[in-house]
Amino acid sequence: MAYITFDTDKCKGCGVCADNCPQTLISMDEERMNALGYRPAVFADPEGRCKGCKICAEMCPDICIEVYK
Amino acid sequence: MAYITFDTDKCKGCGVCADNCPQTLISMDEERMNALGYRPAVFADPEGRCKGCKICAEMCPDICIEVYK
Amino acid sequence: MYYDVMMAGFGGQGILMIGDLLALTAMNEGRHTTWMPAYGVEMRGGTANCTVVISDKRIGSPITARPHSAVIMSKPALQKFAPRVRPGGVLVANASFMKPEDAGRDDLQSVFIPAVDLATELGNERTASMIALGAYIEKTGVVTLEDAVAALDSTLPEKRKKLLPINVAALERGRDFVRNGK
Amino acid sequence: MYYDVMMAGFGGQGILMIGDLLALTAMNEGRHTTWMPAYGVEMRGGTANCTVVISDKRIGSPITARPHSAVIMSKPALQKFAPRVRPGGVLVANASFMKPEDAGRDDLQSVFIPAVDLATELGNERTASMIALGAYIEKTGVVTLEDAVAALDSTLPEKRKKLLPINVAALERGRDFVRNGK
Amino acid sequence: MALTLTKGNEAIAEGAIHAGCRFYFGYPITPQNDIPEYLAREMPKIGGTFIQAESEIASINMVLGAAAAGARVMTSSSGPGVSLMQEGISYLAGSELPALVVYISRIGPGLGGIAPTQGDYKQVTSGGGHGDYYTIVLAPASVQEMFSLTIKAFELADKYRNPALLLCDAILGQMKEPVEIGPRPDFKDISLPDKPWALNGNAGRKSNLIKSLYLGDGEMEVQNWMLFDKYNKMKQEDTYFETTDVDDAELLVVAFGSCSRMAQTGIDMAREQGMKVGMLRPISLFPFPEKAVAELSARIPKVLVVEMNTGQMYKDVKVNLDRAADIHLYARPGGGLPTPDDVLEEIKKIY
Amino acid sequence: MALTLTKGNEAIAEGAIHAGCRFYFGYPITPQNDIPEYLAREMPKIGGTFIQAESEIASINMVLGAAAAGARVMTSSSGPGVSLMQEGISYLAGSELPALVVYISRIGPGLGGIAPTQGDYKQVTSGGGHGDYYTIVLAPASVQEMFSLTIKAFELADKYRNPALLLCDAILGQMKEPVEIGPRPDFKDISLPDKPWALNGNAGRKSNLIKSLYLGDGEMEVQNWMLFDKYNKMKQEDTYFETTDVDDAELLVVAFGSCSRMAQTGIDMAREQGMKVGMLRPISLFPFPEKAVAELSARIPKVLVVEMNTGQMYKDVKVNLDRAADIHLYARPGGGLPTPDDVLEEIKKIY
Amino acid sequence: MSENITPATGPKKIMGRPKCLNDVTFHFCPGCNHGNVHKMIGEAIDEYGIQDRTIGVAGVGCGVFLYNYVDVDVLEAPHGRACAEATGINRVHPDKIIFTYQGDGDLAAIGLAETVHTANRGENITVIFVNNTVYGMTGGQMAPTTLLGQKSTTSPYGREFMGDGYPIKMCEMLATLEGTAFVARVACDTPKNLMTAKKAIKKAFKMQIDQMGFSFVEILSTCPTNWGMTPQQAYKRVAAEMIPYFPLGIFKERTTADYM
Amino acid sequence: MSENITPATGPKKIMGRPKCLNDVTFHFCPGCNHGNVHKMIGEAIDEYGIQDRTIGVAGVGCGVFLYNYVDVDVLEAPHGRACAEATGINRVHPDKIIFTYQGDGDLAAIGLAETVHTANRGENITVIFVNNTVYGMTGGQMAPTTLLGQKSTTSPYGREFMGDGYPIKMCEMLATLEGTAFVARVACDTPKNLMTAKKAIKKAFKMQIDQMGFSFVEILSTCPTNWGMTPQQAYKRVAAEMIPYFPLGIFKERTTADYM
Ligand SMILES: Cc1ncc(C[n+]2csc(CCOP(=O)(O)OP(=O)(O)O)c2C)c(N)n1
Ligand SMILES: Cc1ncc(C[n+]2csc(CCOP(=O)(O)OP(=O)(O)O)c2C)c(N)n1
Ligand code: SF4
Ligand code: SF4
Ligand code: SF4
Ligand code: SF4
Repeated sequence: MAYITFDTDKCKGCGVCADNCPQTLISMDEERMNALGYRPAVFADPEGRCKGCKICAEMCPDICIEVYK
Repeated sequence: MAYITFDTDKCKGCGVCADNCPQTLISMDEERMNALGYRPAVFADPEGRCKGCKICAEMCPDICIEVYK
Repeated sequence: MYYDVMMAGFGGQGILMIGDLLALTAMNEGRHTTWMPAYGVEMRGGTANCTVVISDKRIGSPITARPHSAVIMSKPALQKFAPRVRPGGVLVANASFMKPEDAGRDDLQSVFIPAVDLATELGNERTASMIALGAYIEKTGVVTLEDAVAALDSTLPEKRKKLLPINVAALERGRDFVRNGK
Repeated sequence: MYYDVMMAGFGGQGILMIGDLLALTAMNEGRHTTWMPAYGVEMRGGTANCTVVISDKRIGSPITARPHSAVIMSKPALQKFAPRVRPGGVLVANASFMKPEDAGRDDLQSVFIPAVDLATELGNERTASMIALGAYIEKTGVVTLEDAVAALDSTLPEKRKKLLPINVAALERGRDFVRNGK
Repeated sequence: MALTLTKGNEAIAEGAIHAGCRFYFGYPITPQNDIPEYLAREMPKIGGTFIQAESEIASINMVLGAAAAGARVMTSSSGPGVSLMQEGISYLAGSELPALVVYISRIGPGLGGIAPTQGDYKQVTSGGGHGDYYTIVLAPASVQEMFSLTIKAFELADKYRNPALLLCDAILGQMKEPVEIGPRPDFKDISLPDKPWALNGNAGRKSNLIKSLYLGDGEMEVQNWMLFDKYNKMKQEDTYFETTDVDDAELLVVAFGSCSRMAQTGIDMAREQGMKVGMLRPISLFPFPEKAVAELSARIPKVLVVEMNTGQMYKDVKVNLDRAADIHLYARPGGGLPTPDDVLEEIKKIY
Repeated sequence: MALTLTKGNEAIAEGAIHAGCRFYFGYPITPQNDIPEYLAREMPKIGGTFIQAESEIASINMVLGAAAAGARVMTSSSGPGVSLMQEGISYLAGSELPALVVYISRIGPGLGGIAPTQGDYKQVTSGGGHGDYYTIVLAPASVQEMFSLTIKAFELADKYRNPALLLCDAILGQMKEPVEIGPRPDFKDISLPDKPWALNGNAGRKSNLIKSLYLGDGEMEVQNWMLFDKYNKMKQEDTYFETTDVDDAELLVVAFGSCSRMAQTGIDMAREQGMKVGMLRPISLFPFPEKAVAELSARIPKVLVVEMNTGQMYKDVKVNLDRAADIHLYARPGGGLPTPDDVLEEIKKIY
Repeated sequence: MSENITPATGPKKIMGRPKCLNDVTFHFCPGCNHGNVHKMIGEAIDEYGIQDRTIGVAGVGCGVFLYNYVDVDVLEAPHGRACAEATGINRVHPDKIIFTYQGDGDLAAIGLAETVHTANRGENITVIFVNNTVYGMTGGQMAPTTLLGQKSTTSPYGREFMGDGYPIKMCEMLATLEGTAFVARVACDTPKNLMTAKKAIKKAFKMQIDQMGFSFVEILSTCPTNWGMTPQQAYKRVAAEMIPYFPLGIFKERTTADYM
Repeated sequence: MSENITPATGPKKIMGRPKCLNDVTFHFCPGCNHGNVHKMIGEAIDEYGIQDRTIGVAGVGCGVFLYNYVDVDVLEAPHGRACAEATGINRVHPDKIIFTYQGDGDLAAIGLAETVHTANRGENITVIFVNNTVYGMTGGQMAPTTLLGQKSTTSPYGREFMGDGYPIKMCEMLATLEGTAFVARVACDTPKNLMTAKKAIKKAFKMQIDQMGFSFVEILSTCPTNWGMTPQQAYKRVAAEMIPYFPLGIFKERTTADYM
């Protein structure tokens, strides 16, 4: 029952969270650009695989991720 | 048949030569002061003990000593 | 004649490059010209802009607070610079990222061109600003497209010459958009 | 009244100290005074000198190119400074290291005092300059010897007070030499 | 000759190469980084040396060493970096060594910002560092002049054995303009002056010594007057300025560098409106065109100084002004630009 | 109060202690070493800090840190060392931090020599470093003033949140004179201004920030004008000078620092010979007594500037001179001293 | 601890923004580790509850805007001199927690003398050293830590020993000085390295709190922009090129304060 | 060899003034080792016959008057920057022999960054470093090399680690840099040490002649004046206090030039 949220306005689309998510639940939004001109990260966990391991949040250079559990 | 000469005008009476002469043939002139206001070193070797070992000349910080042999 | 144009967008969109190309073309056409970038801000903001002035006479300031025209490729840039364009001036804006309303004024001769979409159609997203330049040239007539192509050709080093056709296509696509309204 | 005196000799002879004492005495007597050393030459030359000015009025320059008097303790200093003393001025010189001829002029009120020899007699070679100061004070009357002794007393820290008698003796020896010519 | 569209900073770098400068030592700082970056690329190609020093202090001292060794040598920097070089510049002047320091100003004091400014005028024209000395200061107003005055600055530095500064701002440094730059000459075709005083080993001659310490009685006074005479000679032989439209002028605008361009446009606008306005543009800031100011202000009794600072050149104009003339100032510090409209406005006020 | 025979440099150091300065950071250089040496001895006794920094650059930056932390803090140096501090001084001004820099001049440029000089006048009065700023500059002329103006300089620095300089030469620094120095006050009895802007942890308040970087559009222009207003306020409220014998004078001598003493004796001699000569002695070199020059020269149309350099203050006098007045210069750079006789000679020439 | 525990009964926030960091967007480029370092500093400050007695000194480089992000008193130092500023502050407020934040140009080129002498004096401060082998702020010039062969705008043909010198290893140099209490090199390229980095930064602050002397943490960091790389490539380069030359680890750790 | 052999048949001069030294009196104080160092430099120059292609750079300190004594081209550098000047000269004249002459204040305090970076660049120059644990020229202030407890005019109560830092060991620090070719510490207090010192100085010049890179010799020296000692006491102090803290020896010696 864990999940993460993004502060999408701050996201720079660097993909570091996605690269490090052990469950590969994060991807880059190919559709949308945020106000900074970046394609932000999005979280998709239809199967509820997120363990709240916090790795994405630890690794995000821009402190965009909050982790809930 | 070795001996040394002093450039007395340059001597600063530091006594380093005297301190290091293995034969103790050098002393400071108690009588005289040179133009710099120092009591210069003097060489006295009545018994011809100087071996020309060059130590005094090597050690003199002011290059006052010439060694002959 | 005297023209000045402010060009602005995100870093990486090729803003400085199209400004440079415009100035070079003007020079080759025998005009006085200056190109002035907003330079190394000692900070990383992800924005880029430059000003090009073209004139028949010796040019004073290469910077202008109130440009006669603008080529705008990003929404933040539109918000910042659209208000500065002189009334009645020319605005070429990247409609892929913004709507005419975003300019906040309707007293300009505006061309909203979906440059990124058109570029993607051409097969290279990075030619969007070249498309915008084509549109600007067509709209203002400040230089000829032929001279711009020649200038571009002259600056491409041998091993990058293969990029010429797509960029020429982009310039023309921009021109055609203005001519045909699509 | 206005007096100035240049004091000079080898480093270590106590030149700066006697200058300081003279200035302090003058201050205690209610005069204006300045003491100015030739300072840290950023080189080691083994020389020392200072200038003391004493006056009833506010003092302008604490340095003087042409002093009214001089106290000279070494031969190089004599050669350098004797020519600068104003004609008719006072010269107190250390006869232990130099002869009256070395001054190269005879228009001064000179006292050649064998200060080092007298100091050795007193039992402390280092009091030579104090002897010279005694002679200078006697010769010029610029301050009184009593005030000089009091000033000296006031500057000696408690644990060095034992040096007072020999220094007083030195000052007096200098005075007596001037008074008695020996 | 063919025109190329060239960036000001790069015109300086290329000018240095044309002048025969083969040694560059510098440290990065905005807004002049194009200069070291250009030379890092080009120097190796022509047998020159580019060193990024560990600091501006190291830079200016490497410059001092290379200058003493007889080379044409330069560095470039901006505000904080040039402040750090002041000891070294003073030593260059005291040791009578020629070198070029390119100064692309940024706003100050402190870290300030990187916008264009002329706020370093008083620093450079007062010598900058400690002691009684001055540096030659040239102030280009176009990319073409950035090229040509760089060469001139090297020549003057050598002529006077004195450091020379090229003072520009970020407008000039960053902008591109069409310029005429001839083909790069071969090093052997560049005529460089003999430097018999240079340090290169004493083979066949007495040892050379380059120093600025003078402890002998009166030696430094002689030295200071000698420098003073040199500065007077500069005033007589190498004062540079440009005048436009002064013959019939009733108002004289004085401005230098990029600021003079905006002022010129303002003047053009005033002329269109029938006002007789002329311009004096100092090109050498030291020596300052003192006589030109005196003579022109005797004829044109209204003078307007336009500067991108709080009024620094103003003092140099005022001190040389004809007694009867009136002086006004339009000043914009901190990156504020005196636009042609602003200048026109000021002209109208006092015309 | 009792008189003591005190060395100028030591009077400065003691003045700093009286002013409540408990932090000194500096690097040795002749002729000011008595200051650090005195404070190395005394600071530990009164709970103060003395640090010999690794360089003048480290010194001025430690000063910047301590000033930001809210302390009264000082450094001292001479020519080459002060040149190295120019970046830091510009940052102090840009960050609006109060601190005292004591400048005991030596002859320059370069390593020069250690004789007395006023050759650093233009450096200090032009701000020194990069950007549009000035420092307060006070110039004592006696050991007594070295004590009292040190205290004053600290007060002005705090009043304006601006660096202050005390400019002296080796004559003043090395000489001893009778001075009145009261007993050393307890630190708690010294009234120091509140510094709510200082950095000491944000407990109970918003975080404080001390910086000089302003990148926002127009921010630096505001900043520069704000500083400009501050300098104008200094001009109005804290310009210091002394006049003697000006009421009936027909010739005005302008001189500062140790030079003014020799000039004064020269004037006394002239008066004895029946010449009506007066003196203006600027005490604050920045702000310069502009109005005093203008007003006095309007009344006394002959002005003689006497300086121990090639003529630096001359420009400040000239630029403020009444239009009708004539100005003359007697200049002695490089350790040359304008003796009273020399000054008298000059007075005679132009009287 | 720094986590803000949400009081609700549902899922709780177990990780987010450190309390002492302002809620604003970093100006750093995508994939730049400067952000990570800021976050770790914020976590350390939160952890020890020292926000209201911490003073930061920002060196000039991409990290100069420290004050926009970390909500503590901050001084902006001239380029390279942060350690001198920190010394001045430390002498005035020996009871406060003082840290500098410096890049490799700032700390190891222009500021080398200040860095070494401050370490040698054993100033009780913490130095956070962001080593990205390049001058970021000014546009990618060579730094003292630029690797041999690495291209930069001022080493366009790759750094060469002759002329440019070897990349300098600051940890190794500083560890030889008596004055240093804690010297460590860390990286943020993998979750594991990042956790070690967090610990090292906390440790450095703890050392200072315990008055142990000069503590120093070098963080090997990415600069995708000036390396001309994507964030992904940049993270790989840290492991592939930087760590082999700049080995990670603790180079010195004083265990008692008895050196005083 | 440097000795001037007198042609007569009687006793021959077997030791005197090196050829390249001017026949003038040193301005140094009695018992100051600066004179010895000058002589050893002169001997090295004579030995290799390089007088006419040697360029000296004088640091500011008691050794600044180098040019009065050594008859070669000389540049007087600003205090602390001799290595930067030497770099400039070396780049213009890579074929000349360039040496700097610097005191401990000059080289290790104000000039530290220039010294370290020049060594790191492996400039092919020779640095002669006279360490007398004090600022001589300016009157005896504390130097970076002043020993703990040593009194100086700016450490009147003796140098303390807290506040003043530890005495810095330059040889040890420089030897860790790749750029250095030869790093040695020597003394002149005894005939034996002096002979080793002579060898080290010659070796340093030889290294440069062979294009091996940066060579560095630290000479532990007396400053009787500012130590407040007689020459005799000063010589004893070198052995009793300095050598134990600053061990003599060769810290690095490159044997091939293949580092290039
Ligand atoms: C005295 C001075 N010199 C140069 C500069 C220009 N400058 C600003 S930041 C910087 C270097 C930045 O590199 P680094 O310290 O490695 O930090 P990064 O930006 O890579 O994080 C330089 C040279 C300056 N501000 N001041
Ligand atoms: C920039 C600068 N700062 C300070 C000085 C003053 N100064 C001259 S020599 C010297 C230090 C001398 O000590 P050291 O280098 O150890 O040499 P030594 O005299 O002991 O041989 C200093 C601080 C200076 N000339 N320039
Ligand atoms: S790591 Fe952070 S900034 Fe990067 S893509 Fe993920 S959420 Fe966005
Ligand atoms: S060592 Fe030299 S200077 Fe010293 S006493 Fe002997 S001869 Fe004289
Ligand atoms: S330039 Fe480099 S260091 Fe600076 S913010 Fe961008 S990625 Fe980070
Ligand atoms: S002060 Fe010291 S180092 Fe200088 S010459 Fe004298 S003894 Fe030698």
